[in-house]
Amino acid sequence: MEIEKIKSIIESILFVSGEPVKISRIAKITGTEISEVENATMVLQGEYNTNRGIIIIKKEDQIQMATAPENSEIISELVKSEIQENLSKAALEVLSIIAYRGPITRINIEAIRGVNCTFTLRNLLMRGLLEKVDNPSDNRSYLYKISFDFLKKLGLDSIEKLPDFETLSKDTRIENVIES
Amino acid sequence: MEIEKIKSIIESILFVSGEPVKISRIAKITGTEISEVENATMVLQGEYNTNRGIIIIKKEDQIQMATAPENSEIISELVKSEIQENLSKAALEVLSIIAYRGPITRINIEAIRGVNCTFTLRNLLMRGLLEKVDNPSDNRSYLYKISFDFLKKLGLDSIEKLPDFETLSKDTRIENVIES
Amino acid sequence: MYNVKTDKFEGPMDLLLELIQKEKLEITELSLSRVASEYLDHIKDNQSINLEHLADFLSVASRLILIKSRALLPMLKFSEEEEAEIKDLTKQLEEYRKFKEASIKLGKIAESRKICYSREGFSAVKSIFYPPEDFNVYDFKKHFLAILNEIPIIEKLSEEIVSEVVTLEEKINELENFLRNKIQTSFSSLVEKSTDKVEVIVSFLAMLEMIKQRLIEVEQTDLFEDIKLSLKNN
Repeated sequence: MEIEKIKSIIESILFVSGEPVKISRIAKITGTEISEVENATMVLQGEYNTNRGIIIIKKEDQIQMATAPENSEIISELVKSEIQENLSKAALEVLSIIAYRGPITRINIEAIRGVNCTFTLRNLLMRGLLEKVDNPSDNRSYLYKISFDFLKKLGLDSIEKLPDFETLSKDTRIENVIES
Repeated sequence: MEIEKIKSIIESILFVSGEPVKISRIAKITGTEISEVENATMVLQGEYNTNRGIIIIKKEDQIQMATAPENSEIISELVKSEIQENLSKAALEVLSIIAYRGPITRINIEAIRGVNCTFTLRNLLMRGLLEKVDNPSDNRSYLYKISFDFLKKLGLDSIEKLPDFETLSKDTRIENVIES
Repeated sequence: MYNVKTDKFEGPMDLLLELIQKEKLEITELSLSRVASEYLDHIKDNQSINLEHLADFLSVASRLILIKSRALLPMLKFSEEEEAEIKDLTKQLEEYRKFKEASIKLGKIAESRKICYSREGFSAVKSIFYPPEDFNVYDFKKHFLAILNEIPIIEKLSEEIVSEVVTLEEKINELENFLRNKIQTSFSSLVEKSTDKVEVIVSFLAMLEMIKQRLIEVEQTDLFEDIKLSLKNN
């Protein structure tokens, strides 16, 4: 395989995984020699070493992509704004669905709202308002529920204490749109 | 701020957030002008457009980093993505009308297709291939536009890369009205 | 006759386009008049048109009838509104053709599976408990109620359409019975009881169908005069 192609694949793999990846694993995935991957990594590291916002870290036989340390302050600003911004309308809707219908899968939240909510769920998890638990009936998906901390903050000792929980959580309009 | 520095910050922000980020938000975090960020983004997009493993997708006032479409096969095996349902004929028709003519109302989509599109729209929204925004000229209706996930699904870094974008995005009927 | 199953069509435009392209015709008023009867045959024969789409198919049918009758009777004068409807149909079909073709191209691109993958957002960032200020349990209730009210009532919608739309078959039977009773009747008394446009259209289609099957005879003494129907003597 050409070195340019190997470099490109290394970039893609490091980008999506975000974690340290073994060079031997990349060699296996691309069907090339470890030495070729080593070589491409070295070239790539050199390219990423010139005032870039992303760096490639190598530790023993593993490599990883990370943000450049000189931008760490900006990144904490980004994270802060992500968490401190007012909750969007979408976020409030998703929260209330999870409150009355949780634990619930993402697919079912989306069926109820009629809109995809990947980004919203991620934001709410980051703010610690939700918890994600394994779905016992499908190991590829998760169930979402209101976090213990958030319940405590709201002064609820259980979610059933929400106003009109009994009737609202059993509303038939929802049964019509979700997969049971 | 120097353009090299802005470029570096954009890279860091896009890498960390993973999701589409508003250019205005980057400008705010970095304390620079929107036009400066726009400019740096353009340069960066050009740099990432040369057989790299990462690309920068731009749609309206947002940008997102993603893996290059050429590496799709290898990366699809690494990320455990949900089973990709194929797009039905109806879905493709609605998507193409929105891609070329969006932002567009449901009524205007139906005026082209001659058939009710409520459920197709809902399905596409749930799958995250469309976005729904308030219609500034009519608060009872929405405008639909394609999403970053749609561009990613087709491996495009901007909507203008769609086949025949120049000709199809123009509504000749509207132009005729203006001319006459 | 060329047989197409209507259920494979996405809508009236799709069916119309296929009929025209099968005949290798350009999209013009003349072409539309040439495929009008075939279009009517399809929606008549096909019981599998999605009920929620039937009204859409019939609305195009009514415009095709206008076009067809003008092709047959060139001296017919149309109102401005009717002229516009005819023109709109050719334009709409032309517009639909462009997007139909584009959608096929998009489908091919999607099939080639050159997908870009993004990272999970903020995957490396630990969550921090940051609850919203001035938020209480009643906000949950308020937003949940708003969502419940936005859920579309899918089943109810299709049930309503089922009860509203009368099939062509039913209408033909009704017309036949009506004629037997009255021997001679006119189109206006037939549609007198109709409550909406769709029903009038169906009646008209049914009438055309019966003429074709030589079940009835029609007579129109003058333009815009009522159409007189009578059972044919066998």
